[in-house]
Amino acid sequence: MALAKNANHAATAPAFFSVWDLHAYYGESYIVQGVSFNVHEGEILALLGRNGAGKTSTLRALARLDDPMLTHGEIWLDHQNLHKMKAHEASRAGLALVPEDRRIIQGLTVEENLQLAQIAEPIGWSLERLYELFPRLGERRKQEGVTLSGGEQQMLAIARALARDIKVLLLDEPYEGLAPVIVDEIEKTLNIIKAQGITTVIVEQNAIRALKLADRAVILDTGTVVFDGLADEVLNNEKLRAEYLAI
Amino acid sequence: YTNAPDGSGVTLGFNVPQTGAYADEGADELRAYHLAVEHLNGGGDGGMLSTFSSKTLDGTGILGNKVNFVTGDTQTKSDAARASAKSMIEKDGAVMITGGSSSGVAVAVQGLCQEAGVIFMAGLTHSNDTTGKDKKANGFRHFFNAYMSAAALAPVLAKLYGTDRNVYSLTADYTWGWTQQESIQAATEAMGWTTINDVRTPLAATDFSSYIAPVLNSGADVLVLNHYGGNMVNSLTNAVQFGLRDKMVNGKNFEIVVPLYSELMAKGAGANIAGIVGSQNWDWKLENQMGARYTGTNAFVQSFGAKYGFPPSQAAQTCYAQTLLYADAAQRAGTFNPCGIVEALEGFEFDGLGNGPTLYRAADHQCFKDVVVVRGKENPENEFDLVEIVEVTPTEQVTYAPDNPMFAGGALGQCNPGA
Amino acid sequence: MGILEVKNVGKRFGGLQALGDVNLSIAENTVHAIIGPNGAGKSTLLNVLVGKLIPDTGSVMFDGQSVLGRKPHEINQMGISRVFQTPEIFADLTVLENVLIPCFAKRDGSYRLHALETVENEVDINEQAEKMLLDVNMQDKLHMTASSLSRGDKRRLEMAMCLVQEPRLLLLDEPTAGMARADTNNTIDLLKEIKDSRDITMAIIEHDMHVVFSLAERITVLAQGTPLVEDTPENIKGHPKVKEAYLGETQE
Amino acid sequence: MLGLNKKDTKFLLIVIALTMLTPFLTQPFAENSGLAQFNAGYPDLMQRFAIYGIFAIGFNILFGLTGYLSFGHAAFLGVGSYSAVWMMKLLTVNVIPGIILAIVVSGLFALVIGYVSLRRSGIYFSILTLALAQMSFNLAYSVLTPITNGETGLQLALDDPRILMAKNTSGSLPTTNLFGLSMNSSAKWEVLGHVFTFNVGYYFCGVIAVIAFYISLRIFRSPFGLMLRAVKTNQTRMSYTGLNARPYTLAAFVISGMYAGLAGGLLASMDPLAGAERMQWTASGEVVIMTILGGAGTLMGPVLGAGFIKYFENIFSKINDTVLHGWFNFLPDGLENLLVTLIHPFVGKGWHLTLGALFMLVVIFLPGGLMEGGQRITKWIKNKRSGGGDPNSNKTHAPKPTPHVAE
Amino acid sequence: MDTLLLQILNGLDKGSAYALIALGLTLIFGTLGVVNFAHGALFMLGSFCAVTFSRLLSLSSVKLDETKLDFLGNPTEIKTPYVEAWFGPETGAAIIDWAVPLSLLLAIPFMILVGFVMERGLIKHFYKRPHADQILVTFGLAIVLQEIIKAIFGANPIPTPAPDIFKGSFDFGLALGMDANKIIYPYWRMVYFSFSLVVIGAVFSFLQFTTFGMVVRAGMADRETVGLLGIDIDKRFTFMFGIAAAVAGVAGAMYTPINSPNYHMGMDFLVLSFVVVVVGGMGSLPGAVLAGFMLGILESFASMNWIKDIIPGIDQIIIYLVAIIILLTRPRGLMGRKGVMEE
Ligand SMILES: Nc1ncnc2c1ncn2[C@@H]1O[C@H](COP(=O)(O)OP(=O)(O)OP(=O)(O)O)[C@@H](O)[C@H]1O
Ligand SMILES: Nc1ncnc2c1ncn2[C@@H]1O[C@H](COP(=O)(O)OP(=O)(O)OP(=O)(O)O)[C@@H](O)[C@H]1O
Ligand SMILES: CC(C)C[C@H](N)C(=O)O
Ligand SMILES: [Mg+2]
Ligand SMILES: [Mg+2]
Repeated sequence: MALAKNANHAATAPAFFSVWDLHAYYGESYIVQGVSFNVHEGEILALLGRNGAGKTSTLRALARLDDPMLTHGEIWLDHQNLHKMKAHEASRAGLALVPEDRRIIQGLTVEENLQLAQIAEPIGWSLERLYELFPRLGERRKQEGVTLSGGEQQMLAIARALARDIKVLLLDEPYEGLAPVIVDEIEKTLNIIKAQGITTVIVEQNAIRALKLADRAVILDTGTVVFDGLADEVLNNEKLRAEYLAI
Repeated sequence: YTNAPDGSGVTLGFNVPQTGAYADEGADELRAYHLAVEHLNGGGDGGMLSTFSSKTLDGTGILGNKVNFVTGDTQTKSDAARASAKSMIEKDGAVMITGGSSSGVAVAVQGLCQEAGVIFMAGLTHSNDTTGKDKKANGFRHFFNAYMSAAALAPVLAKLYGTDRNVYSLTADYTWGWTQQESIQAATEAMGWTTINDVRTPLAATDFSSYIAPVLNSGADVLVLNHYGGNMVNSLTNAVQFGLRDKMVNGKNFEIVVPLYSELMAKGAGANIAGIVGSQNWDWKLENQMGARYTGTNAFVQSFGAKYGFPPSQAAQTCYAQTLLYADAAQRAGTFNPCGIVEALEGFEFDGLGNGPTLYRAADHQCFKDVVVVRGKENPENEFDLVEIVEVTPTEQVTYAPDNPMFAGGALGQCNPGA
Repeated sequence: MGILEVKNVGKRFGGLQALGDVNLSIAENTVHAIIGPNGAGKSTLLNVLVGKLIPDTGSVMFDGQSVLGRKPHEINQMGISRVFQTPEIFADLTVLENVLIPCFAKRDGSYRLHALETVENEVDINEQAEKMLLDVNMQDKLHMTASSLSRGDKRRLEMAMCLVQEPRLLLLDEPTAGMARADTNNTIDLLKEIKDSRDITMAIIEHDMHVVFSLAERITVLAQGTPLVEDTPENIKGHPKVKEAYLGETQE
Repeated sequence: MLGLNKKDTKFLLIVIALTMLTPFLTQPFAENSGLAQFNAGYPDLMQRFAIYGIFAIGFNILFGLTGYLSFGHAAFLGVGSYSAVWMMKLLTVNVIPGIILAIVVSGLFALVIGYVSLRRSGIYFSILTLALAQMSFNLAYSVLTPITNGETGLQLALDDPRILMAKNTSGSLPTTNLFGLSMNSSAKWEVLGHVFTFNVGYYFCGVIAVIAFYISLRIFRSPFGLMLRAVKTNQTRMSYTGLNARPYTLAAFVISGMYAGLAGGLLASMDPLAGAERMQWTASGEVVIMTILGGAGTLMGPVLGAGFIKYFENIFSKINDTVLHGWFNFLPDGLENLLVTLIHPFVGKGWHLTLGALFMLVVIFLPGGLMEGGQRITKWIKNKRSGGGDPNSNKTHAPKPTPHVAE
Repeated sequence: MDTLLLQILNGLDKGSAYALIALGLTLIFGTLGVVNFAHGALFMLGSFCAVTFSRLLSLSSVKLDETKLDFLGNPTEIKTPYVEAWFGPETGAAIIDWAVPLSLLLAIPFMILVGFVMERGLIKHFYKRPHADQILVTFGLAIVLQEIIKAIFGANPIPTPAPDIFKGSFDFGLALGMDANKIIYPYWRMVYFSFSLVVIGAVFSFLQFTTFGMVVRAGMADRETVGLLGIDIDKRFTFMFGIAAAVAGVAGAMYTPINSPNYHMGMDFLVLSFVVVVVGGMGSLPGAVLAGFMLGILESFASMNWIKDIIPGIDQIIIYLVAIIILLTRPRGLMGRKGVMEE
């Protein structure tokens, strides 16, 4: 699908968050096979694709985790080159990932999970403010994080990202397992975050919702970008929706 | 017979601990073996060859065969020692195995040699069992044993500390410890002491404080430590730490006795051994201090000291002597056949190997000779001068009948020449 | 009398009443959905059913027998299988082996010392497993290590492991969460087909209303540890309380 | 053949061939060459290769498959040895009854210890097994001396009853045998300066080792083996799949305990002595290390690991300075002495140092143990032969399928 | 009564050694999750810091005395330690006398360095590897360290006495109004006990009153996520290793007057320290300390004569027996946390 593969690449001035030609491997498995996109400050980008398309792998590579290993490519965030950094350095540079399996830390209470995010500079929202946003977490602050219900864990994972002062938020399936009312809540939160100028990349199986929220969309298939354009374009393009998203 | 030399040389197996707690002792044994081989092959200054009462050895090897040797590591474990000895016999063709630094190992390897049909010349082994219930026709022990230590010590102890004493003893909980304790109890009780308690301590113990703490409270005025090696170093150090030696009990000075001494232990225990009495098989100062009866001592000390820079330990002396004795026996027997050697050694009387006149008794293959009673020096002049000789107990006093109950059970069996 | 009868079940965690007083009856050969806000106690209820938790009060009868006090493997052998909210699979084994194990468990019971047989030679069981994997569309991943599957695939694998046991009661805790739409639809079809082709009762927890309304014959809404309403899907959809507590405004 | 597929049959045949040819393989150097020191083809060591191979294979059934790390397996080896020696003292020096008793007693002992320690998992299990084994060791060393003969170890004696045998009057001990075939009898074959020893005891152990290997191969390929691997990866899922993990792990524990007992019985049959050190934690640690060193969870790995360690223990510890000088005496004196000084710390009394350093090197560079080393070499050779494929040729967007377990 | 008190006292100082070793071990093993078979070797290295330090202090200038001959007939050497030459014989002798406590000056920085190097150079690569691999590599390291010490210092124990003023023992019995010699207790052991309390207190307060402990625990549970939160967990792990090595080291250095150090003393303590940590419960510092003291005291009780008369050999197995009983009744030891090293 030649559809404007690098459409916005040539587009405007150097983007705020720009990813260029990423290649990444799990051991010998070649999973991310040349992914590029640009996001402007304060934009929401939806990163979509089938199961196994490589969305999670792309996010993990962006967050500079060890697996998959990035063998080639550049990641620029606000003039800093993340591709040379380790995960903790990338985090300090203003990048946050809410991982797909939430990764609440065993043995730590809800509050400790949040405090942990506020040890390294730069620090974002205060605990009070986070509890205001997610009152359920406030009620359960002394409970061990991993015994929370699935949805509560998801809230905690997002809260933990906001506890840091971030420029880019990477969300891996944030709506998964959440009650529709909560999804509404989170969507509102994401809009608040956006209003504060934070840039967001969201991976979501609930494509319609994600596309409605997002400004732009990138679709991945077998590790490569097959579409890059405006979110509305996807919503309006039946063929594209059918072929890659089955919606 | 097994591993008959083919004329080009004869191989001896030196099986000593090279790893583990006794590695230093093993290293000293090896030094002595090296020296013995050198002397047998006509190298060096000849060492005790010239003082040895039997004059068959002339520096041309044994029966015209150049002496070769292989070394192995017993790890002070019966299993490993046997494996090592087996490889010497099966792979290297050794006709004699010697060495070791514990009775468990000695008994195990002696048994092996008996079955394989080679001679075993024990190194350090002090348990009564080695030439008692576990004696074997193919095995010989030059070192003294627990009974002899006790027999030698008892009169000296009586002289030093009187005949009215109450003993508390700590005993390492294994074969050697038990025979040592049994022997010393019998010997001291015979001269009037009473044993008020004997406590078995685990061999693996490193801190003996909980065994030592109750001693003062028990009414005892002598503590006997039937410990060896690391056990002894630690228990003695602990006892001194608790200040036992500064105490008065029953109106007498509290005393500590360590029946079996060794140079390396003395070194390990440092200043703690000052004034503590024990026995030794031999001491390098013997000839100088006790006269020409112990001829050979100086020759050996010179020879060893010149080569290595420090005086030999009793372990070294025993191993050196055992090698010469074997060589001489072969020479006299005119064969390496174990049965010939056994015949030549049984009842063999000799002198000039540093211990004074000595007998290899036919009934149990145990050597009988004088026993040295020593005491830790208060102010050692140098690092080699750790003990002083208190007395030498003559052979007669330490000799026992072959059927002494402490040595009963087991049979020598017949010499086994193997294949 | 339903095949599963839950009576007055309550469970506390410290100061939190996770399950208040739950009464639930599931009729044989129906699909029963349990929905409710996050933290309502849905997973806790399933945990009680499979023996992972012991309730403080109440009773649970499956097919006339109590499940309380039985070990998880005994409960499974009674015919209850469960798909977990976070996939529980044999991560170090291959996809095929993951499915072989429940096949053996079904045939041989909870323990058998079959040390001198050979897995390869168990033709029936291999066929059964491969057929199952074909049904969930994973036939080309048979020899991959399960841990290297993507998340959606892990869920499908776990579902295959449960289905291949042909349980009488299948408990599904958010089976399609994180699944791509296409696979969600496939899963719905698969579950429908299974429901139609054999005797099986299903209890399904799901936040995806599309799945719930496509499959469920009855729905229980749980909130704060107690059932709010139980009704048919049509009635639930319009129920104002449910809307407020759970469904919210926007619906696709 | 024998219920194995083609590949495994081939594998088994290779193992049989290796076992039978061991007297040649371990004796690569001519008798008079300086390297003869490195020959390992004498009966005792070959027997040990086979016996410790069995021990490690058995251990691997527990550890490699279920992941339960027992730190007390030497206790079973020790119990096996004691049983066998007692059999030889009481009944006959024919090895069969001794070995059978060894297997039975150690199996029962493993049943008890396993039953207790398998109530816990992970490190708690390891420490339970360690504690139970250390207790056995300490008691065998002291209080149980009437049964174990303490530190010296249990040996045969002339006056043992041996009721199934004629009264011994020869004054020497009977040798262990298999219906009259003495374990220590050997045939030697001299050819081209090489001496090869074919020892009855070795072949006896070898045949048993092959059988033990075959059984373990069958277990690995069996549904039972699959269940054991399931235990290792996810016990929760296992119980929700209707399987009771306890009997599976207990069975694995008992089977591997019986392997250990068999090894102990064989040790005693080759050399009728049973020492308490065989039960010490260091001995248990040794089999753990053999297994990891060779490659836990692989079939051949543990055997390789066992051979590796026993080889070092017996060959490297015997290299002394005299031997070193012998090797290098063709060099000028200065160089000779330099080389000897350099090598000296690593051989003879320094053999532990070499072993320790090698442990580190192997785990650091070969995470899968020696087996991985072997695989890398094979792969490298294959690659070379196929003209070296382009490493980037793998463009598929999919994880690699895993090879079948335990190749 | 007095024997009981006596054995409690004995147990306390044996316990303090166990507790200190277990404390260091649990930082690495219970907290970082690395099965460190080299921990005993670290303890041993600490001891040899004391040996080395006292040897350094005794470095001497050598003069030959022609009037006295040694056993080979060579002139004897007369040695004067440099410290005595520099500080005068009295102060010099006092410094040498205080070698063991002073050796902490060497032991602490040296052991921290050893910890750093060990973690950076070796352990770092093993966090993700199976425990079995960790065992093998650290066991290999322990052997290597041990053999190096053996090559330098030999296999024999090396006497390393306490300062003179701590020689002898204090008579508690007398102080409590009993007869003399009822309850005596060596001074140095009191020093060791107090020292261990100080070290334990210091480590506790460091981990308790800073977030350090929490971060490391989190890092052990999930390194990746902690990294995502901007924390450089590697550095903290290294630091933790340094502390653990230092704790082991000072425990070893101060222990030398109690038992002369030798190269394999680490192995002797190794098994025991693992037992102590596990009985205390994985991941729990108080558990390790509690278990250390408890096992120390029980071991002392078991060595009392009347108990040994009832159950022969009980002192040989008491620790293991207690460990088994505790592990069977309390699934995670005394105070263990859930999920730590249970698979
Ligand atoms: N640890 C791993 N090792 C090997 N392969 C992996 C690993 N993790 C993922 N993969 C493979 O990489 C591919 C992409 O996986 P990824 O998790 O990135 O997909 P995804 O787009 O996030 O899918 P999903 O929607 O199911 O979460 C898949 O084929 C998967 O099997
Ligand atoms: N082991 C536990 N200890 C303490 N509280 C717990 C424990 N397990 C669950 N809870 C609490 O019980 C409540 C119910 O949890 P449960 O997992 O059943 O919710 P759920 O209905 O499945 O929610 P979701 O849809 O988010 O998965 C939650 O508030 C949770 O925090
Ligand atoms: C080496 C000997 C003198 C003492 C030793 N412990 C023994 O068993 O005999
Ligand atoms: Mg994903
Ligand atoms: Mg849930």
